[in-house]
Parts: sequence; structure tokens; C-alpha cells
Amino acid sequence: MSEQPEIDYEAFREEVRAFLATHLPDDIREATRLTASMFPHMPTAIAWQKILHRQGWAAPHWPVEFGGPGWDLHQQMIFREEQDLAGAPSTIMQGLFMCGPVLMGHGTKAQQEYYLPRLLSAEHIWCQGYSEPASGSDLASLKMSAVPDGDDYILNGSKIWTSNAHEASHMFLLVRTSTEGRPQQGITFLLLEMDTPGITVEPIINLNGVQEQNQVFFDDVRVPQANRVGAENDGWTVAKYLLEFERSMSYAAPLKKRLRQIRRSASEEVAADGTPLIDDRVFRRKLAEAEINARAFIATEMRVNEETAAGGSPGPAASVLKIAGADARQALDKLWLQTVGLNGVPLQPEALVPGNNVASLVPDHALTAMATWLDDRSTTIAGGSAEVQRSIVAKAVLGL
Amino acid sequence: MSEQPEIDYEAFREEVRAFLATHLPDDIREATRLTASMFPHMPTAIAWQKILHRQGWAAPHWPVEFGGPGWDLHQQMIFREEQDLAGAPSTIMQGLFMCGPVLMGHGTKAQQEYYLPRLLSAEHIWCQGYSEPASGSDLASLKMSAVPDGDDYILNGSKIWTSNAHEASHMFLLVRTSTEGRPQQGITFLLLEMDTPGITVEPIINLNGVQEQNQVFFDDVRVPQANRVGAENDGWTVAKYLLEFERSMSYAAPLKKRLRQIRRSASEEVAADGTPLIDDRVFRRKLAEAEINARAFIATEMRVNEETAAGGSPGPAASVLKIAGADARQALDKLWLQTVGLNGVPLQPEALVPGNNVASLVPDHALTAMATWLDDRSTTIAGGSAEVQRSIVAKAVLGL
Amino acid sequence: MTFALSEEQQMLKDSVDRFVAQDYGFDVRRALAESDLGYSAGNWKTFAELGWLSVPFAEENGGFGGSLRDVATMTEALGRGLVTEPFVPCLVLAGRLVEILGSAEQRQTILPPVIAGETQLALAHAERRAAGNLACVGCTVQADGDGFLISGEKQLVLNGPSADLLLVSARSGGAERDRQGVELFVVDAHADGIRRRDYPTIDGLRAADITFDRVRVDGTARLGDPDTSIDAIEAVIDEAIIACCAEAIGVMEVLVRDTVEYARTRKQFGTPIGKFQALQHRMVEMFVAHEQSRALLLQVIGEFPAGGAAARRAASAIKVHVSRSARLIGEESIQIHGGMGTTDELHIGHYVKRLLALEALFGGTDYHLDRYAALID
Amino acid sequence: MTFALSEEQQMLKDSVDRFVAQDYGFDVRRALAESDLGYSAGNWKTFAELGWLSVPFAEENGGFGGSLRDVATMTEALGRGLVTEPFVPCLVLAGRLVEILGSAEQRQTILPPVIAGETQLALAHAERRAAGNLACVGCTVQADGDGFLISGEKQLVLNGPSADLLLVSARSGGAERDRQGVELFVVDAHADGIRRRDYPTIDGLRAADITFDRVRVDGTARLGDPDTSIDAIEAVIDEAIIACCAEAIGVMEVLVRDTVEYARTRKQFGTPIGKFQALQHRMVEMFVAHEQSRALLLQVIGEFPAGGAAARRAASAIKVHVSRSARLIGEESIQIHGGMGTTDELHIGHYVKRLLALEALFGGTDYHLDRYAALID
Repeated sequence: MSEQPEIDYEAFREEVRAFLATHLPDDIREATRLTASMFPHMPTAIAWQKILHRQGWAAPHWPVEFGGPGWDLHQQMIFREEQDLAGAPSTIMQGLFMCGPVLMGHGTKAQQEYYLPRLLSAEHIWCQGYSEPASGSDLASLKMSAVPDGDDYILNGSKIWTSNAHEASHMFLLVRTSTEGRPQQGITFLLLEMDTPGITVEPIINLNGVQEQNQVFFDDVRVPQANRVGAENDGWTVAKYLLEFERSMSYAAPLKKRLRQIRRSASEEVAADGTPLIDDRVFRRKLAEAEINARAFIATEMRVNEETAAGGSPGPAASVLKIAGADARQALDKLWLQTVGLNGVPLQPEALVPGNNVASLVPDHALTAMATWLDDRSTTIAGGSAEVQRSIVAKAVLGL
Repeated sequence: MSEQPEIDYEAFREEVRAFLATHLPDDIREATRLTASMFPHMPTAIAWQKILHRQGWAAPHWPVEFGGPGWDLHQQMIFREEQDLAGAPSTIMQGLFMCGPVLMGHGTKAQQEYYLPRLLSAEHIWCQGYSEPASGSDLASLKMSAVPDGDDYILNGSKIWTSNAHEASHMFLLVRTSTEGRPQQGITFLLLEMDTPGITVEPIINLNGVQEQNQVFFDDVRVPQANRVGAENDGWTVAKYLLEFERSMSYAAPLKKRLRQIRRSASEEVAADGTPLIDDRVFRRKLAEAEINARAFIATEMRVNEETAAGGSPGPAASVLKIAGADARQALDKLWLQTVGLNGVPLQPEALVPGNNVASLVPDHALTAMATWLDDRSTTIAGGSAEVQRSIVAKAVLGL
Repeated sequence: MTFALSEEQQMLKDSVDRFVAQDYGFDVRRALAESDLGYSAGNWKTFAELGWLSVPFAEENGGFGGSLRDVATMTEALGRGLVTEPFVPCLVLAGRLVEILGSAEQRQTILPPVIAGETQLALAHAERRAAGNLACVGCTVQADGDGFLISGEKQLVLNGPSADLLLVSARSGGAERDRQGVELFVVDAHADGIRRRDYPTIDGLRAADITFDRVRVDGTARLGDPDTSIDAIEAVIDEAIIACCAEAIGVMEVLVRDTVEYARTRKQFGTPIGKFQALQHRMVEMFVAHEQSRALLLQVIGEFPAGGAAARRAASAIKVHVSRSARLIGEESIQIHGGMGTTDELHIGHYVKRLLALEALFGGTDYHLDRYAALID
Repeated sequence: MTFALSEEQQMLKDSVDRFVAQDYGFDVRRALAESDLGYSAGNWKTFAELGWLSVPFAEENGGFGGSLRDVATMTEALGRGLVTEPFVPCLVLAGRLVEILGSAEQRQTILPPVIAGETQLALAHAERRAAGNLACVGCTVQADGDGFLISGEKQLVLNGPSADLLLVSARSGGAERDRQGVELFVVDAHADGIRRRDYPTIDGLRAADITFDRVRVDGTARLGDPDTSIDAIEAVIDEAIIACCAEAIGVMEVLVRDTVEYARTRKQFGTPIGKFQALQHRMVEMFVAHEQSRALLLQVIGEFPAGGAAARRAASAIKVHVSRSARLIGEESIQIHGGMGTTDELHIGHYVKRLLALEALFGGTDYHLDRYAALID
């Protein structure tokens, strides 16, 4: 291990805080406050990534050679915490957490040189084309066909649950290039531009009335073979590599945020006897239990990160984090919803649109509680369901 | 439906109460108070059954033609409630709930005439030989062999988890008479006397230090073929018939008893501030929750009983009762153990022996809390594990 | 008591089931929920013609003389159809309050057009600071000559947007949470000084926040005796809890049934997902939770005629149990449906949202657990 | 902070692990637990020779100067072996209290023979009416010339049967639950007026209920300043909570490992039961619960040096989390082992009983949840 100069974390925290205080615009903060989704509000998230990019901070977790700021794990955590506390949007993950690392690990030099800078600068916005209507948990059964034709592939089929497809410029996706052998064989990893002819994006409205997911239809869509990442029929290797990184995103940050939201609601709501809810013994016990569970999860994530930093890929530990992180998050969502009581009942989607001038039906603290509960149902479904994660851990970790 | 005279339930309850007040001896009551097990203390339970038999009340749920008192469902419930409140031991189930109904349904007239009166009078005490070391949840895989030889079968093999085998005079058991076809085929239902040569009973000590279970070894044991119930190789039919009745025993009675035990402990224990625990808001909420869950279960059992009374065998509903009843019971055990706090920690098995003169280390109300928790682990294991019950319901009720 | 339905109850159930099956497919329901009114005035008329609106009321008031079990039988069936017509808000909450507290004249004036489907009622009682406490009334009333002036704000008035008459609670004395001093008034929903903000709720139904600014009513508008109105409100809300728990049990029945059905047909890894043991066991839990809630409901209804603490305990017991079961069944229904469960397109999410709304109404689980706990002997 | 072990901690861990593997097979452990003493005096001597008994103490007191993390590393390894020797009662509870409160003379007199394995200590503090409240002391002390007279009863004194010296808390003033007025005394375990009732606990360890009837100690027997002794008792019990939670985490590690192993080999329905998805997912929950408890333990240990509210919050947080995890893991371990899990013969039940005892000691889950809740900012 090379000798590193000692880092002054407090000074670093001050630097981040000072930057946020001067550079985070009010409209971006306001849009974030109104966001119930696990995904950020895209227009403002893009604007914010551009601001960060000018500072060299767009991808805190990227290696320096690809444009990362060269922070250690603890600095990255501090940055995330402060960003979150200041009310900045969360990172657009399909690009910075998923596509980027895949290109670094499996892309050609040409792909890296073309895509990574544009990804950092938010010129390209990515979405992920994995699931298909008949292939959800069983991803390897995907059927979308890609038939070689000259220098291209011709794509036909459909992808579903494509988050933000309607706001993305590019998609990385898995296609079937062979039906021989096990279903995991014969899958290829491709990149494409969303304005390629033959692509149609149909919205899927989710439980809280928001369009976030889409179904994307492909009708004789031509994609250059040069857009392939890794070898033909070896896309499953690439996808598995990506999944480990997807699963290694921080689940701790949203838990901390949710705890703040709950505390705020409890300090404004009252108990049945009219005293502040935050002073009620039964409520405090619930909050204590939620906080202890969240702390246990956060400590686990820190432990895994420490191991990862010491020795490479997160491996199956990432599944443990996804299982426990999603459970902790849904438990907090439930407590928050109980905390706001009747304020969760009115439906007012227009009050959640950034920049709206609608008088809210409920107090500010309660505005997104129900929408968050509904939206977070997908934390145990998307990106590999809780059931699939448990089966992975049973097999890969417990050897069952 | 025939016209029945209106029953005066309150008068009936008074009659039962009066009988219990005069006929239940103190030593039997004391032994029951010290019983943590789901099975009664055998010597006193036998003595009590003899007392009840003299009154004609040994088998409240049996038809009149076989020696039952002719009570309707509600009378049976009243009898059980009052018996329990008075501190009488629970019914010896292997005989009255299991062997008896099987003989009524599948026994020959000769078997009925010989066994049923002796079962009622507690001259015969039965145990059940079902599980084998390699056949627990998967009962149909049992291997204990019974080879015809003249008018007899010759038995070799071993039965395990045989509750009270060391105190029983008879056993009903399942043996393998054929290895052809599906494992459920080739099983035969037999009756035998425990003093038959070649039978050895080895004790199994359970978690609370008590001998309740046994392993029974069979070495060339001769059983007359006349002791077969049902046809050879058709024992599975008989066993399934029995299982339905086993599962239809009341799980409500122990729940009511446990709730009384918890309330008593909570009225004698204190909260951390020194006030009676029963007055503590948090404790009361827990008790409320436990009581509501128990009430829901008790209502479900009543509903199933009502349906059964109207139309015959309980069927798969019995599995629902076993699942929910065992869960409710273990939840109450847990609350009771929490209620007694440090009083659960000392180990003093000698204080649980009926007729002991030992000064107890802990207050009376707490004496059996830990032993009960430990003993009740088997409510989700014995008689078809919770997992097997759930799979039965998934298949038979939900059609999965 | 008996768990089986009487002949009359079976007829009521069959009648509602038939209506739902024939006239209330999920697409119809969706369109109604998204319409301005939020339900169908035509359906309401039909309900009146079928006699459904008369079920909760005594014969002497022009009703069918139905029992609480009869009402629950109907709302359970309405729950299976996720029916948006305001059965509970108009009839069980407001209508029954008029029946219990009203003078003969008030009953004869108000109830017949309600039963005929011509008048819509709403109870304006809940306030923002109540947190389930029914005695929390901040609205005030003061005498004004031979009438009264009512001022204050009410939150989440169910059926508020459609109501012709509002039953409004207001305080003539005492502190914000005293049981004494709460009075009830029948107020024309279009009276001067009333400002209403209408909105849909997450379950597609309609409610309103209503502000009263010195709204004048005359002396005959007072409903019942000021000393007992809080008891009547509590009793009627307990009946509404039973009706809504029955509705939730109907909602859960559909969720359990349709989740099992989905699991039987949806294939992943080459096999129906219903063959996966982990999912099987969880669906069994859903089934058991629903079964137990239903049995408990029927059992506690038997304790209602006793009134007093027994009825309060019964209402809180079922509210707690149904809320817990609804959580389990709602969350698992979405989870087992996977991505489809998170969409607005499928009916599953809408059934779950109805459960979420029902859980929050009339005091949440915590409130009722405390209430039950306080009533343990 | 770091989650990884230091080189020294790794050596400590290896040393205990080696001892358990070589000298503490389950049959050995069972025989020790069933012996009169309940543990092996020879082992205790070995612990002293290996330097283990010195770990919790500062170098100036003849100790190794170990941190709380060092102690937890050892108790976690002891937990894996279900070791009955009284490490926590003698050293972490009583020994550390002498170290914190004792005068130089008391420390120099008492600690060296403890570290040498020649003196056994026990803390006699818990009382029947305490319900976890550390300030609840009903035992009384009164001046008697230049000495004191102690009277009252102590419950569940861990290691009481073996103790040479008892640290006894008694009240010189104030009401039963006042923090003021609690004093501590070093008492010869065989002094006149002491009646001891020894017994095994459900986990096979030993404890005693002790009655003090005007037991006389001289003036030098007082430990520390009367104003601060309750704070020191609380601080030391919080350290014991950490040590015991680490032990429980060692116990749970074995339960998870051996349950998974059993599921891999036990066949039913023609297949290892570990292939059944419902069991797989439940074993994953066990694994996740253990992982999270362990990470939280290491994290909260980092908050101990700050003392005060931070340390109290840390101890309560881990007590609550470990208790919950232990419940889950203990119950599932028995369940998945089926009939065998319910026998005295298999080690599984004994590991579970240790978890049950640890859960009850030093205030149960409810007590610590309230304590944590009160400390939330």
C-alpha cells in the first residue's frame, strides 16, 4: 500500500458545504423536496450534474483517470451526506453508477473516449433496457432479438420498466443474439441512441400517478455492431459485472433522509392528547426502533464498503445490502405514513410538480409521505426482486 | 334438521362448575399448575379422566353411541373453558382425540367394543407411533417394516418423538407392509400393547429437561393381524382421517390460559418506574395486541367448528387452525417470558415436579414461563410442521 | 351467535355481488373514480330503488331495520367491487347520527329523502389536530338570537363535495379536547360563510376541507342533546369502523384471490411463480390473515348490541386486526405482482390504496391499540 | 474507525478460537455446565496464564490495557464456544467497577489476584423489583462505628456461588429508585450474616440469590464516592452489555452456521431441506440479522470513548438489535432443526438458551428501547 497524505475530513466537509451553499440553486432544491421517487426529477438533476461537472465533482466514485475527483470512501460518504442534507437531487444512477462503470470495465478504448466524457457532462442521459414483459425476475430468459445484418444488428422486441426512457438520449440494453445453450449464453450487451428510427416509448403510470417507467418497443431498429460492449453472446458477463455495481450504490443515504423526514413530521404532528407527537413515549419507541435498524444497516454498508475498498468487487455482499436496505427503507416509509396520519389521504399530484403554484392540501412536511410509500414499493421489485436476491444469497453465500 | 329442545347454557355452565368445585382434587390441580407442557402430567390426567368417566364426561366430543355425553358444540366449549378455569388437566389427546375417532371411523365392531370402553375409562393409555428418525415432515417415507407371519405381523424398526410412550399401555402406529408404488401406498395402521416382547423405550430429554418424548425400538415384535385398522396397505387413508381430527383439537383453550397467566404475571411484576406492569401503557398495548390476535384466532376456530358441526369433517381448514393457533400460542409465550423478566433465568426443574416441597426460586406466577416457552417450540414442529401445514394449505386450499 | 349468513343477508349479499359483477367492472370503476363526481348518480338511484339505502335505518324511520351485520354484509360486498358510491359516509356516518340524535321531526324531514337517494349527507367532524381523538373539536358555536353562529375548519369531510346537508360538530364550551361542550348541527351545505375545497383521495373517492365563517343556522338545526352528542358521534363512528372493516375484508378477499390467481399463471424460470415455496407460504399467510380478520369481524359484531365499553373494545379490536392484515395483504399483493403491481393500470394497486385510506380513517392502528388497551379490565 | 481487526485483536481471537477448538468441544462444555462448579477451575487458571484475564484492565493496574473492542473480540470468540467460565461477571462487571471506583490501595489489593485467576469477584446489584432500572436499590446501609451494616436481598448474582468478594450496592438515603444515595461496598463473600442460595441458570451457568442480614464491613470497604457510584455502575453495565452482545453474536454465528449445515444434509421428501425455498429465504434472514448485528456492534463500540449519553445510547442500541436478532435466529434454528432442535441432546438448544439468558440480563429489550428513545435528541 502506498503512503497517502493524511486527509483533513473536517476541512473537506467544510469545502463541500461551502460549495453547496453557493452553487445549489433554489429551484433544484425545491424540485428535490417534491420528489417522492427513488429517481431524481430529471431536468433539475441534469442541471445539477452540469454544475457539479464544472467543479469536477460529477462522479465522486469514479477513478481519476476517467474524470473522478480522486476522493477516498469516507470523502465520498461525506459528499453524499452533505449533498443530501443541502437538498440536492440524487445522482442519475443509470449513467454514473451503471453505464459508466461497465464501459470502464468492458468498453473499448474508443467507447470510453466517446461516451464517458459526455456521460460526465450530462450531454448523454442513459436508460437501462433489461426487463421484458415475460422476463422480470428471470432476466436470462429475455427474448428481444438482435440479428446481425452487415455492420449492424437489427433489433425487434420490447423492453419494459425502463425508468426515464422518455427523458434519456441513450440506452444500454441486453439483447438475444443466440438461442443455443443455456439462456445466459446468447445474450449481448449493446448501446443505442434513443432517437434511432423504429423505437417507440410508451409511458407506464405508476401507483402515485407519475410517469417514471416506460415500455419501449423496437421495430427493425438498426444498431451498429460497434456499439456492442464485450463479445457477442457474452453480455451476461457484462450484465453481472454491472449488477454488482448497481447493488453497491448507497442505500444508507435515503434512510438518513427518511429519518429526517419522519422527525420533522413528528415535531409538527400531535398525539391524540394534543402534545407534540415527537414527545409521545410510544412514538419515540417506534422512532428509536427505526433508527436502530437504520443504524445497523448503515454500519453494514460501511463495513462492506471498507472491504470493497480493500479488495475489489463487492460480490454477493451487495445482495445482502440490497435485501436489508430495501427492508429498512420500506419500514421507514411505513412509519412516516403512520406519522402523518390523515394527511396521507388527500391526492394532489399537481402539488408535487416542481415549480407549481398550487396551495397544498396538507402541511409541507407531509406532502410526499404517501407518494413515497407507493413509489418505494419498487425497491423490493426493481433491479432484481427481493426474492431473487434472497435466492442469490442462499446459493452464493450460504451454499444452499 | 331435527327439532332440538332449547339448551339452557347458563344452567349447563353452573352444573359443570358445581361438579368441578366438588370433584377436582387439589393434587390434580397443583400438578396442572406446574405443567409447562402441551401434554398433561400423565398420572394426574389419568386420575382425572377416571373421575370424569364416572360422571360420563370423559369424552365430551364423542357421539352418544360410543359413550359421549351428547353435548352440542357450545356445551363442549363451555365444558373445556370451565375445566381449564378450574385448573383441571387437559385431555389425554392420543386416546380421546386420536385413537378413539379412528376406531369409530375405521375400526371393526370387535375393535370398537374392546378398545373404546377401556379408552374411556383410562384403563388403556395410548401413544402414537408415526415419526421415524429419517421420516419427520415427510411422514410417508416411513420405513418400519411389518412382515406377515401366520396370523401376525413381525415389526422391525424404530419410532421417534413418541410422546408419553413410557407411560402408555398401547400404541397405534403406521408400518410399511409394501414398498410398491407411491410411498403413501404400502402403509398399514396397527394397534399394539406396549409390553409386547421386543419393544424398548428410550427417553429423549427435551429443552426444559423433562422426559416427554421417546424413541421406541422394535426388534422382531409380533402383532396380531387382528390389530390392523382398515385394510393392509391402506393405512394412509386412516392416518389422513386421524390427522384431520388431531388438527381439529381446540387451540383456543391454551391461548385463553396463557392470557390469564400473562395478566397474572403483569399484575405482580413492576415496570422500570416501580408501578405495576399491568398499568404500564406500553405493556397494555402489547397485551391488547396479543389479546386481539388471540380473539381473532378463537373466532376462527369457532367458525370452523360451526361449519364442521353443520357438515362433517374439518378438512384443510384444520391446517389453517394449526398454523394460526401455533403462531398465536408462541406469540403469547414470548410475551409471557418478557413479562416475567429475570424470573425466567433461574433453572429449577425440581420445582416443577408435582408434589415437590422445594422452595421456588421465583414467584409462583413466573414458575413455568420459561419451561413453557421452551416446550412450546414443538407446537410448530410436532404433528406436521408449520412448513408442511403451509404447503398443505397452499396446495389444497389455494390450489397452488 | 352464528357465523353463517341468514337468508335475508344471503339475499343482500347476492344482490350486491350481482350488481358488482354486472355493472361495476374495474374499467367502469376507474372511469367513475376519475369523473367529476367520483361516483355515479345513476348507481345511487339504483341503490335506492333496490332498497340498499334503507338497510341501516329502523323501520319507524322508513328503513329496512337492518342490523349491523346486515350493513357489514353489504359493505363487504361493496368492497369486493371497490365501489366508490358514498354508502358509509352518507348513510352509516351521517344518516345514522340523524337517526340516533334527531328529533322525530328532524328524522322525518331528513331521512326519507336520504333513503330515496335524493339527499346526500356528510359528517363534518374530523379536524387537523385531532390525531384520532374524537373529542378534539376546535370549531366553535355561539348563540345568535334564536339561532347559532358556527366558525372553524373541518378536514377530510368524506362525501363533502356531494353533500346537500352537513352535520357539523362545534364547541360551545370547554377546552379543545373535552368531551363536554361538543354540539352537533344540521347545516345546509350551501349556506353563506361556507368555503369548501373539494379533492379526490388516494383511493379515488371524494372529500372536502371545509371552512365555516360565522355560518348562521336557526335554533331547529341543533341535533340532539349537547350532553350526549359526543357519545353518539363515538357510537356512530364505531359502527362506521365495523362497516369499513367489512369493506376492507371484501377488498382483501379480492387481493388474496387475484394474487393467488396471478401466481398460478405468471411464469418465471420456466414455472408458474405460485410453485415457488417461499411465495406459497407467504400467500398462505395472506389467506390466514384474511380468514382471521373475517372471523373476528363477525364475532365482534355480536358485541355491539351491548353498547358502552364492549362496543368500543369491539370496534378497536377489529380496527387493529384489519389494519395489520391489510398491511400484510396489501404489501404482499403488490410484491407478488412484481412490476405490474406498481402500475396504475392494474386493479391491484387501487385495491391497496383503498386499504391505505381505510387504515388512516377514524383513528389509526396506534390510536385504537391504545383505546383497546385502556379498556382491558 | 475500521471494521477490520488489528493485529493484536486477531491474535486474541485466534488464541480463544484455538482454545475452543482444542479444549472445549460441546461434550466437554456439557460436562462442565453439569458439574458442581459450573465451569473448570483449571480453565480459569489457563485463562490467567494466557493473559486473557488481564485484557480488560489498564496497564497501571497490572492489566493488558485492552480496549472495549479487544474485550468484545474475546467474548465473541467465547460465545462461539458457549464457554461457561465467568469472564464477564468477574472481570467486566465486578473487576472494572473496582478499577473505575477503587482507591489506589483497593485496586492494588483486589485486582492483581483477580488477574492472576486467584480471586473470583461478583457484582451483587440486581434486585427483584428493579425491572431493569439500575437505580432501584432496596438494600440498605447504615453507619456502624467506623464501619457499615448492610441489609437486604440481591437477585441473580452472576458468578455468586464462586465469588470470594462481592461488590454490593446499598442505599444510604433517598427513595427506592433515586439515583442519589446508592453506595458500593466490597464484602467478603463469607462474612457473617450472608445467606446465599446458589443455582444454575437456564444456560448452564451459575448464579445466586443473596440475603444480607446486618452484614458488617469496615470503613475501607466503601468503593468510590457515594455521589458517583450509580454512574459507574451504569457505565460498567453498559460495557458488560457490549461484551455480552459480542458473546451473543458469537453464539448466533454458530447457530446460523450449524443450521445452514444441517439444512444442507438433512433430507426429507428426497431432497436436502436446504433446497426448499421457504427455508432458504428464512436462513438468509438469519444470516442478514447476524451480519447487521455484528456491524452495528463494531460501530457502536466506537462511540464508547465519548461516554455520557453517547455511550448509553450505543449500549441500548446494540442491546435492542441483538435481542431482536437473537430471537429470530434462536427460534428459527430450533424450528429448522425440527424435532432434534427441541432436544437436550443437540447443542442447538443450549446455544438458544444462552441467548435467552443474555436477552433478559441487564434490562430487557423494552427497557433499552425506552432508554434509547429518551436519549433521542
